[in-house]
Amino acid sequence: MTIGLAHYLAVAAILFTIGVFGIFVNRKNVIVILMSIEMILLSVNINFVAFSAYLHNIQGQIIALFVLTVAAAEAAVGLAILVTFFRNRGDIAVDDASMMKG
Amino acid sequence: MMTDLSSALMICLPELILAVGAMLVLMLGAFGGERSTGAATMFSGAALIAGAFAAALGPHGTLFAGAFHMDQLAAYSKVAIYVASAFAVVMGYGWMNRSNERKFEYPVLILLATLGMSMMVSAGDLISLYISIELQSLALYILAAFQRDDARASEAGLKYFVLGALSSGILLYGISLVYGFAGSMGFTQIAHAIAAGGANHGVVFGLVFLICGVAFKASAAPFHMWTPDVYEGAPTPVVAFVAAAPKLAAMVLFVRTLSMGFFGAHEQWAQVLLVIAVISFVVGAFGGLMQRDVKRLLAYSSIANIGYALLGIAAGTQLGVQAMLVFMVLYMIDVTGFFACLLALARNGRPITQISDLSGLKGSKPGIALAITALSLSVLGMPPFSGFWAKFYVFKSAFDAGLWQIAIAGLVASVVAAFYYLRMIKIMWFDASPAPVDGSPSEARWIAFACALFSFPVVLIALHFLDQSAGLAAASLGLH
Amino acid sequence: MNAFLLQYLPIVIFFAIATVLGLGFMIAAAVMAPSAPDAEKNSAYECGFNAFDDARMKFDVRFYLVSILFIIFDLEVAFLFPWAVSLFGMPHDKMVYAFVSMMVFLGVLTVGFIYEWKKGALEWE
Amino acid sequence: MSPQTLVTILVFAPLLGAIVAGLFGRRIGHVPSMAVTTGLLFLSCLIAWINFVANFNGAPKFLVELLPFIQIGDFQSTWSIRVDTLSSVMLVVVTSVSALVHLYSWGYMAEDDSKPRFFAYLSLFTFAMLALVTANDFMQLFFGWEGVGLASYLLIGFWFKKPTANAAAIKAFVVNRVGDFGFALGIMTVFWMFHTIRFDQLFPLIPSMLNKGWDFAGQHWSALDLAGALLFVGAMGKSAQFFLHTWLPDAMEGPTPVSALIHAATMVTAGVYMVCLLSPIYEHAPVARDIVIMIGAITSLFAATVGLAQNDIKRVIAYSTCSQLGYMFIAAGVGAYQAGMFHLFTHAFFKALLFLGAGSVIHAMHHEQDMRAMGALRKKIPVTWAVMMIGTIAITGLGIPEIMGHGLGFAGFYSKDGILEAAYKAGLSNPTANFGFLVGLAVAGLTAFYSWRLIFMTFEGKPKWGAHPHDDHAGHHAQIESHSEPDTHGHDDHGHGHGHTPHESPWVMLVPLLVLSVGAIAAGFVFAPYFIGEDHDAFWRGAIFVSANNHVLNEMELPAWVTWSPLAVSVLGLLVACYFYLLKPELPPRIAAQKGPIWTFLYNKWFFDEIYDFIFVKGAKLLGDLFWKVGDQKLIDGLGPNGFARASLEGGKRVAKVQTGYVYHYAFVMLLGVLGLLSYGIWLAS
Repeated sequence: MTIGLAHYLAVAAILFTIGVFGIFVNRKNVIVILMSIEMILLSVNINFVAFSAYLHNIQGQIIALFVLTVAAAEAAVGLAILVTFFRNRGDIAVDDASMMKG
Repeated sequence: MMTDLSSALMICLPELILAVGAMLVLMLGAFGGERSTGAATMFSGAALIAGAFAAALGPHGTLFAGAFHMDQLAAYSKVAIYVASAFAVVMGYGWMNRSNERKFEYPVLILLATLGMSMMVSAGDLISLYISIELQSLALYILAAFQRDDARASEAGLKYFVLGALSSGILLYGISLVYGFAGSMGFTQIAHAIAAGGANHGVVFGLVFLICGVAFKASAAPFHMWTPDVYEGAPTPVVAFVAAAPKLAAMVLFVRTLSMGFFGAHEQWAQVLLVIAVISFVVGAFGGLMQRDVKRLLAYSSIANIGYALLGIAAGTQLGVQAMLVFMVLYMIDVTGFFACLLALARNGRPITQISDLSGLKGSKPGIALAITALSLSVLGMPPFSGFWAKFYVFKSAFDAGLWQIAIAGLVASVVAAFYYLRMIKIMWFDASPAPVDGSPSEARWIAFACALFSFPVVLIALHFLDQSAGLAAASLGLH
Repeated sequence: MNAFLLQYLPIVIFFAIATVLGLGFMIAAAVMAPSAPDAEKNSAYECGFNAFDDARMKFDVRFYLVSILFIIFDLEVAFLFPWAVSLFGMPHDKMVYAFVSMMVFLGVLTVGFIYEWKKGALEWE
Repeated sequence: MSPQTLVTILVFAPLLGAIVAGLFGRRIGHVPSMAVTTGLLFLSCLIAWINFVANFNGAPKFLVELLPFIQIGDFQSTWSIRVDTLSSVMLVVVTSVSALVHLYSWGYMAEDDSKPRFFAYLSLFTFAMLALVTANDFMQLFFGWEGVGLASYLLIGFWFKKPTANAAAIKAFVVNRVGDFGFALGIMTVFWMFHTIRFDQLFPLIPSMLNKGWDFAGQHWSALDLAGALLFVGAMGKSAQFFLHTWLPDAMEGPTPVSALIHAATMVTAGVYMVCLLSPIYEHAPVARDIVIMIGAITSLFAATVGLAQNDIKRVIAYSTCSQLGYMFIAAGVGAYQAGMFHLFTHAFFKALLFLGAGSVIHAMHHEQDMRAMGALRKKIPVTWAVMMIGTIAITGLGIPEIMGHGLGFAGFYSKDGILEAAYKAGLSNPTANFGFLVGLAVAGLTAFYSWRLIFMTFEGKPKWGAHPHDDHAGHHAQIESHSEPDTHGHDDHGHGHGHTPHESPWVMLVPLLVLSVGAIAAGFVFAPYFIGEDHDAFWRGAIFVSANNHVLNEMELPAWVTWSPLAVSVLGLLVACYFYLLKPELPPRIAAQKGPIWTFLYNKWFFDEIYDFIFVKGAKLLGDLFWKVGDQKLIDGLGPNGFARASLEGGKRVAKVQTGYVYHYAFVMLLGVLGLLSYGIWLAS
């Protein structure tokens, strides 16, 4: 069996879905949310690289690199915000972040 | 090559000014410490003003293989965004001074976010679209959590970040699909592909994801959930910033992407945008009814107003885009004034945020009460205030495009929304004041008065020029 | 569509085998192994010492901070490699352009680095 | 200086005066602020006459565009000054009367403490009126329209400590809003039809719109008729026409110079001016014109009959104004816009004269307005008597027709006869115009009666001011012209008692009277050939549009009875007045005392206030009670406002409930949104 574009897309779609579900099924730990976000971005990267190879177009790989960078920056910012949140609340449970509502 | 490069650099001079300015201010702060916050603020303000001039007067053109467009639309939006950002820098400095927490990072972050927005309105392909959105968002996440020792602020930052990252993921997934099915990242190439092969399912799929991602940045329903919490939790000057400039940037991004890249799929995206618009103004109108916090109330108001502005885009005509541009700028001025009013109000050193705290404001702070009244009337669309003209214009373009059912729904929603503005006015003018209010800081007061005066009567004069430049800006997209 | 999904059959079979194996061992252990726990058997074993602390302790937040700082420079490499590989394959004027661009990028990173340094983020204490 | 610069100065000089007197009046003092406003107004007046003469000598019409005003899409409005014959005439009328009233007020308001405010309001009014008459589009017209309304409101309520003045001001404001609503609807109709609100752009488009309209109930409804009728509703409000006239008599609570300027000479004629200005629309809107004639005729008849029984000197003149405005509308309705404008022009002189003369009488009588308390004032205030006589002769239209080509008489004679003749000519083909002619004729007689009645009661007979019992009038006093502040100081020598003898007014008040009486005498004689006579085409030069089949101004042999009957009824009125008030002065009080049905009907102004009170105030309440009790709370409230409010609050609660504060719920909503939109988008694509 040959691995074609559709396979890559399917894997990426599965990973994307897992990532999205990770955000709202998980109610315990914000770190898991960060990991889910990384997963979403990486699944998209699979898409990009697969399309890039399929289309023989370099742009997909370029944006993949950018996405990596942005993912890192996002992780950094996310962790930083998480740290301040932890300092204020002493906990990082997702349920905890519900002071404001309505 | 080199002359090419230098003329290219002239075209993106506003961005260069902001980027270099941000780094210089960062270095200034790194070496000068907290003492240099004043200088950093001044320098950032100067960079923003210089950028605005560069954007207004600089040359136009397309750079980097179509990734960066500097045209009338970009110039118009950039000037508006830079000016709004300059106001945010000024308000933030006063606020930091009062809370004894001078941080030179604040202007730097504003500059970086502004840089991101500035690139958003110029983005000509999906890469620059994504990068610019992320640059803007990352800076805004940090700004939302800027008050590090405040639990609400960090919660606001966290929520904003998590949901924003999710929306970026959705956006990015859409980009990847569009790229794969249209074969390119550039808007013009995408437009060619759609013109050649029609909008296939893959492109529409990706486009809807992309629209959802940008709709989050514009805080349109149903991607609005972060807005009330962030508005309530984040520091007021930051909210003043978040509420104004990024909205315009997101809307312009919408317009440019959809009309340059996806005009062939207009029927699909217009329908999707209409759904978003209707949900937005319905949610915005109803959500505000039960609010007790002024900032939360304004969050719902902003959701509703984005809905109205989306009508202009959904019309898909040049007039609609023009209407949207005028609407957004007038709205930005109103909302900046609103938050300046909030900044100007404090009781015993604590900022006033509850609507009930506003009671009896006419006695203790008649000027601010008057300003809030004018701005409320404007936002609710009472003639002859600026908001009326803005709404009138947008609804007219929607009518002209045959969207009259939607426009009527919008009118009904704005009648519902009128309730909460009027309640606020009633509380200010007719209820008794519980306790005296602190003296208001001058910079917030002046910005509030300036914005209120703009909403009426200055708008009557300014509208002409605004309309004209918005017309030029809208014409640069080549719509009909 | 069916033919396409059929190609994933090996993975499904693999998942199934993994599940069956994992569950099988656990059930086998629970059913067949003799079980006579006492206090000594249940306590943690640490090289003959009694345990000082709970094994699931919290990491110091500074580890996170350092990792945050690290990520940025980690990613820098992701840009540098393709750049370095393709730089000398370019015509001259593009090479200059590419070189200057990367230097500007590194300059920006340096500005960030200076900021970190001056803020004291690199100090452990 | 170019004419453009001059007219710009003309329009903005009063505004400058208003700003100086209004904002700095307290600082610079009374006399300087009065001097500034009056001086600037005379400057305006001078320019207006220069402009008028230039226009007279054939200077071309022109347009000065000053500033963009409101420009959204098609809706383009520019602040501009349009100068043609029509606006030149109005400029002259407005600035002349205003300048004279400013001057007159030096004397009349001498005892008031808020003179800068008064003069600022007067100048502000003048500016708004000038903006109105020089407007080149509906937006500016509307601006001026509201501006004069505002100034009128402020001036009626000038003595704001007097409750009746406040009530009158509010009444004027509210009634005018009713008219303005129609006006705004009319403007919208015009904009909807033509996609422009500029006169010079929309007038040429009118012929292409003749057939635009709807078929409804088996009848074709012309859009032009609708626009004309709606715009006329605005004119009815401003010009105090029947149904919307009730504010004008009450507006006499304001100081008398205000009544002369605003409620006689200028503002109330804005409606007439507008109808003439929009002659291109009305020429093609026959139904709207019939409405104009009907309303005009009914108003003039109604107001004249009410004027018969009034005792307050100012109210008589107010009803007379109302009636004369009806005349002007009859003229405009039958297509004789020129005659309407001419009557507007002459009326401005003699009505301002009558009002200022009445002011002089009131001044002489120490703020007594009841004519029953006057009498035999001719010897005491001879100059006032003389000018009032001139005004009365002018308004009753005494004059001898058919000599010296146009006949010979005072101002009103020419314009009134012009209107009646035009109405007669139009009546040959249009029954409505015929009605207008007959009513006009009757009203001429009534006018003569009540005008001479005013003169006789005030100036002839026995003096009633010395002997009149005091207590009878104590209450009356308090409500008439009790100044806001001056009472507190130095009013001893000028008290309100009747013990003092009447005295002639100072020269600053008499000079304007004399100037106006020149106008009242000569304006008709001099200008009749140009406004309505054989030279009218050369005079108007297209400022008024007259369609090809409109011949009302053309020369035509008229039956002798048409030419002579106005004079006859006028003399008849004079004779009846002589009989009742000179020969048998004891008769009228007896009639009044009997309180016969006709007298009561007229004295109470056809019970209009009572009817409105009954219909709109009590009726609304009754209706409200009815609906309320019959199940409004359950039905209409339940489904309508309250139901909507409740549903809104319910919706608000729902939205707030979704906003749980939990990030995963937010993310879930977002995901639902993505899925929903995705399905919708894919469904659309396939």
